[in-house]
Amino acid sequence: MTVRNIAQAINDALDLALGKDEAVVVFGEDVGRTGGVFRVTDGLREQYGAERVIDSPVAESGIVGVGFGMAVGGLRPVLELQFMGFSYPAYDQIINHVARIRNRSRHRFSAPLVIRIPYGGGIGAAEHHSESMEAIYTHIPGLKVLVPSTPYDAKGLLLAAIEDPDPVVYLEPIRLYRAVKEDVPDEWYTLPIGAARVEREGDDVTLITWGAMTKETRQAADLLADEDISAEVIDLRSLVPLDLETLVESVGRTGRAVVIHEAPRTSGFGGEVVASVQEECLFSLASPILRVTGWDTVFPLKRSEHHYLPSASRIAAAARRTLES
Amino acid sequence: MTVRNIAQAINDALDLALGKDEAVVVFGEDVGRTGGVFRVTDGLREQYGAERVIDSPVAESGIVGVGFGMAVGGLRPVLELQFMGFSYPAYDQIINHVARIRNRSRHRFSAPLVIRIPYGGGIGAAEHHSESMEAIYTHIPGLKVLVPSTPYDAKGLLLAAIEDPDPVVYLEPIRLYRAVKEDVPDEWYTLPIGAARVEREGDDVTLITWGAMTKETRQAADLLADEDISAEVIDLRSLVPLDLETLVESVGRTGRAVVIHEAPRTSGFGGEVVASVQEECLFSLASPILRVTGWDTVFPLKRSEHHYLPSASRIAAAARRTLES
Amino acid sequence: MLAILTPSGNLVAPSPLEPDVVRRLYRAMVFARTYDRKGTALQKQGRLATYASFEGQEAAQVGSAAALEPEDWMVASYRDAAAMWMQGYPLELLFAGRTGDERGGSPPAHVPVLPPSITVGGHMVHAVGLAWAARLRGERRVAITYFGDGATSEGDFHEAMNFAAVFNTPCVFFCQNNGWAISLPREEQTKSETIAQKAIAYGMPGVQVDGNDLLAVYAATEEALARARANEGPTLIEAVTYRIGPHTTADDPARYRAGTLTDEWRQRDPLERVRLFLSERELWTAEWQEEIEAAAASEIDRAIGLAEEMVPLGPGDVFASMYADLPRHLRLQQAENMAGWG
Amino acid sequence: MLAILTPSGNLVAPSPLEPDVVRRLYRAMVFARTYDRKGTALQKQGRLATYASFEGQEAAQVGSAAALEPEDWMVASYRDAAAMWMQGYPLELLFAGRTGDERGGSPPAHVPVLPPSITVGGHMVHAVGLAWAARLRGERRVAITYFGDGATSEGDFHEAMNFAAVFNTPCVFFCQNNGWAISLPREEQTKSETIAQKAIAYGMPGVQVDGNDLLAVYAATEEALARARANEGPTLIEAVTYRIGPHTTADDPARYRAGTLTDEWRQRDPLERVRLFLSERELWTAEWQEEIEAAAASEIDRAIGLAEEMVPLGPGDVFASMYADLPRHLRLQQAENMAGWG
Ligand SMILES: Cc1ncc(C[n+]2csc(CCOP(=O)(O)OP(=O)(O)O)c2C)c(N)n1
Ligand SMILES: Cc1ncc(C[n+]2csc(CCOP(=O)(O)OP(=O)(O)O)c2C)c(N)n1
Ligand SMILES: [Mg+2]
Ligand SMILES: [Mg+2]
Repeated sequence: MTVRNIAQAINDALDLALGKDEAVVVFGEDVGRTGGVFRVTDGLREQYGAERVIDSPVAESGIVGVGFGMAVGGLRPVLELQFMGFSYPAYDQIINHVARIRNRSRHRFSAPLVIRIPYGGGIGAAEHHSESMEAIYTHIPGLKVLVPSTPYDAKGLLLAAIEDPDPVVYLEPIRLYRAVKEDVPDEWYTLPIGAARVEREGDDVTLITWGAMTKETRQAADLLADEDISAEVIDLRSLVPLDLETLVESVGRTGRAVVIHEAPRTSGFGGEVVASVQEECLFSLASPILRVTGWDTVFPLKRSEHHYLPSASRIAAAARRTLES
Repeated sequence: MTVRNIAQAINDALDLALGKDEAVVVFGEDVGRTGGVFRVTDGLREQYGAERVIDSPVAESGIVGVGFGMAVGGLRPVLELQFMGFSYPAYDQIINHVARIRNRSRHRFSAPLVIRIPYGGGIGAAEHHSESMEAIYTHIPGLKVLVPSTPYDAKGLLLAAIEDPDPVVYLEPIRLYRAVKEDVPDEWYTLPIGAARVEREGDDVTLITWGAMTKETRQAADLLADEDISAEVIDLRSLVPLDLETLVESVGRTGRAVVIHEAPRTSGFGGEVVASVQEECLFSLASPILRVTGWDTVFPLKRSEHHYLPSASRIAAAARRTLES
Repeated sequence: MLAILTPSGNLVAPSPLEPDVVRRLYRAMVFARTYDRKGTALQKQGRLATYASFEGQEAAQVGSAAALEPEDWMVASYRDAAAMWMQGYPLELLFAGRTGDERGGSPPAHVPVLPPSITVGGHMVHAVGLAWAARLRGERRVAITYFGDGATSEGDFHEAMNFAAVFNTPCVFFCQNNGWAISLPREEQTKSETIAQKAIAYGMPGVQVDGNDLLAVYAATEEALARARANEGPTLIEAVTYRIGPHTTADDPARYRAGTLTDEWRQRDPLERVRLFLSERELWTAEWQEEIEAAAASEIDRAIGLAEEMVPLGPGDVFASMYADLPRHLRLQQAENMAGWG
Repeated sequence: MLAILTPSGNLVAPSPLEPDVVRRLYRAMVFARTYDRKGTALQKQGRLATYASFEGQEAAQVGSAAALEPEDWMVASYRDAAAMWMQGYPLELLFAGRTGDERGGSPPAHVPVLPPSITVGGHMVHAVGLAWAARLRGERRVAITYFGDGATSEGDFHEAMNFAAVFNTPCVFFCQNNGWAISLPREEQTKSETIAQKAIAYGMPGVQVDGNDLLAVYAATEEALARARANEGPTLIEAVTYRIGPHTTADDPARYRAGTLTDEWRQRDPLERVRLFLSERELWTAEWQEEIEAAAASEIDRAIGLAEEMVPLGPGDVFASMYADLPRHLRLQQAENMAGWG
């Protein structure tokens, strides 16, 4: 056990994977010499060499497309796209090739690779550095989409993703990289893909979220607790596949739910969660399922971030609203 | 008035727009000499010249990025991406530039352009030629997303899109191009953006759809009518902005709804519709809102298309299910 | 432009191949043409979905593929059936794909050929990754990728070329410049005088070759492969050829090009010059021609038969290859699809 | 490599500019450097968000922008504040953008400069479209786009270059090859010996110029602009320069490059050689230097003041520029945001 933050837990997972399996390579812009813009890959090039921890030219489609070829050819690439706002040039490769080769070839070929993408706002970064566009990845059949929010989950899910025979998009909440620390086992362990985590139990309302918004959601649960409202907090961890059973069990019990995400509301993943949950639990619902999300706007620059990011009080207000009916 | 199919109605709209406004240019792969792979731009190059109806090299990101520059520079480009499956290389330009320049520059610059994208399956085409990925465009703040399903709407919405001061993604249902004919006025007219059309009134259940699936949905309504079930059919026409009032009015009345789309289910636009409608109408709902959608799979090739595309009987079955509770 | 065999069948440089090998490759080209014409015919009968003819490009595909080792990776496009077949892709699977059956994309385990790319431009980077993986894994094999003149305009072409050169991956970029990208002529696709010179942008050698000259294509490819195998880096080859037929069976070339141009190119037919070469050496007779055409036709019929007799995929098969293990939501959807709707 | 003014201040070719103009541009470079150092300092004080220094690149930006007409379009990146300022972008808006205020992206109506591009590679195509629009609308203006060596690896660079050449759009591609893309050295960005030679792939002229040589940069840009204006097509200019500072204030160059390299480049400082040139001609004195530095500092302070005094945007402003007319759902969201939460 070592106390690690999320960045360190991911670094540790990559270190173990590179050490264990010669097929693993780490490939992306600035991942080598400088250890990544968030230092997540720090020290790996020194340890495993420039042949396996590879600094790429600035070309995201190329990173994913070449990584795809590597994976089909027998490697296990862990690719990094520097920010979600720069992942879009690779969208074509991801949807048209990475996610399809198994089906296109009826299992003859596959692309077991991981695409790591830092995402989310709240650090006062420049334009395009604060996006939360997970929904566009969850809509691609053939992918799995993971979003850890704790160091323990980050390591266990990344190792599971690397072991997984299919491509995984692995989203890293930027503003949590160094915000949470906890004891993380030093050895190899994996967490099941597709299992949500009940982060806090409660009876009155279910708060459903993932990634960076777990923090504000927990804070909202605290605010509610002060008013004797008992909120259950669920961290999805895996968006695809979605652990619908855990959600249905919880909402079936509480009869009230709020889904929280940082992405714009329209066609965000929250819509999927609401639609799936109401299908199973409609008659247990005492109130509409509400969404607290980013606005349908561009993520603002530093000075207006607080006007955009869902806050604990906004989440708590929505939870209270579900309790009004 | 002239009887036109959808392809002809679009051609007519482009013809009028090119004729009326010198700033309008049509730009895309094969739109000129050969009139587009669906012949939608047939004859326009002959009439307006190669300077305004422009055959592009094979480069989708370039088409949209250059089109963006044209629009900022004072033109009104109508861009064509040949199939939705080939629109992804342009996703970065669309989300990071087209949809953002107005906000980035606080109204100083804008990109009034239209991106036409044929979409949807059912014509036995090759891989990537049958996609319905409207959801990934509806999730981009700053865009409008339209999907006509009739010749009249196709013309009126396209002209509205060309007049619109903001960028519009205009999706053309491939298998309806020549499947529907109707009288279409010869003169310039526009339809409001953001208004759904109640295609058929009914009391028992609301069927909500758009684009190509309007056909199967109508057929389902016929099947239901045979069983004395009165289905209201709503064609959204505009996904963003969404005409929530019309939906809420209808579902509030029928208490039952099915959302139908061809795209994969997970994070499809259906989730958005369900989430928004239940928020407004929960207490009027007599049954969960169901979704009949494409599967969370790759759209299959010709011989298996019928195993994928939502059929009238599948839609009708879902509608019946909503009536069971 | 590298040329060895003139349209009249004369050598302007020594042949890189023994006459009997040329004879074997001629047979392969005849096979390819027979297959191609059959493809168009079958589509007209409604037995295939859209078909993309490669008539006129047989030397480019057969000559280049002939230079490969059996374990070399091939990443090609919708118009490259002859090259894929040369590298071991079963004919019946090529047909199956064209009928609209996913199993057409599943070659046997020993065939190192990816299913054909339908997107233009996106597949070249894959060859870079495959070549790279081979080198890292200590395999001797290299990768070749086939693409058209139109594909060179896509950003992914650029990224593929750049990555290949920067990382010195053992691969060969084989461009069939067939004059057209659907309706866009090569001259409007790019203003560079040749496609080959695009290699200069990446510090990579580029070579332009008469793509209708079997021997020149073979020689250029073989040299590029040798460089790749010796870890001397990638090469871009531009094979100048012509698409005699329509873009696909859904296309009408009369809308955008003069028939006279096509007629001119027919004079530079890739098969005829080899026939003259063989004939000169008494390695060709009309009887033999009939014989190989008949053999091709019957082998092709056999393959069509196999493709058409495949038991149709069922409603569950849409899901069957989406993941190694189907997640729960897909298992539920699969069950729902298999149950059907009254 | 085109060079006119050597590091020791000597002309190796005739100056394209009169000495008094050189003096004016020297003053602009001093201004730019003062601005740049202030930017870094302000960021360290927490008054700016991440700042991207362009120290060492002043000649490239000032020399090229000096060749523009006031109505020419400019499409530049996060590191091109000096060029943008030269073309009329108000200093206080450059600062405002850096504080994290959207209004920094909104230049006055007569300033034909787009807000800086933060994505690498995506903006060059915009210049192609702007140039094209200008031509179609019968305007005389042309477009210039600024980008780095790293940006040339993106697919969009390729598509921009290709479209520009094919459609002969009146624009200039101005690459500041500053040796690095964050931590990746130019040699690993691409294997082409020069960036300039990439133009060959598009049938476009490409010229390499000493990017620290104000006069050479001016001459090369002016010639390219003249070609564009005469409808003779686009040009690629590679200005060879060096990023003296870190990539941004968030970067630590010690992790990936030797300080000695940076020291070497300091010897080729773009300002010093012009100072020597002017001094030789008695157009420079230490007092004047002090005077222009002081004037720069006070103008820069004024601009910072303006930027920092801007009334902060409110909760409704997040929505205010999303569309020309806010659709209903955004009006509702805006109202909700303005109402706040207890
Ligand atoms: C990304 C993408 N854009 C557009 C298309 C539509 N399309 C199919 S083939 C083709 C032309 C390709 O030309 P070229 O690369 O020269 O190959 P050829 O067909 O001549 O063999 C186009 C534009 C596509 N398949 N993929
Ligand atoms: C599409 C995209 N990918 C990655 C990044 C992250 N990034 C910012 S600057 C940079 C390096 C760019 O290098 P270069 O083009 O040489 O410009 P310079 O910073 O040296 O001026 C990278 C990779 C980005 N901004 N956009
Ligand atoms: Mg071609
Ligand atoms: Mg640089």
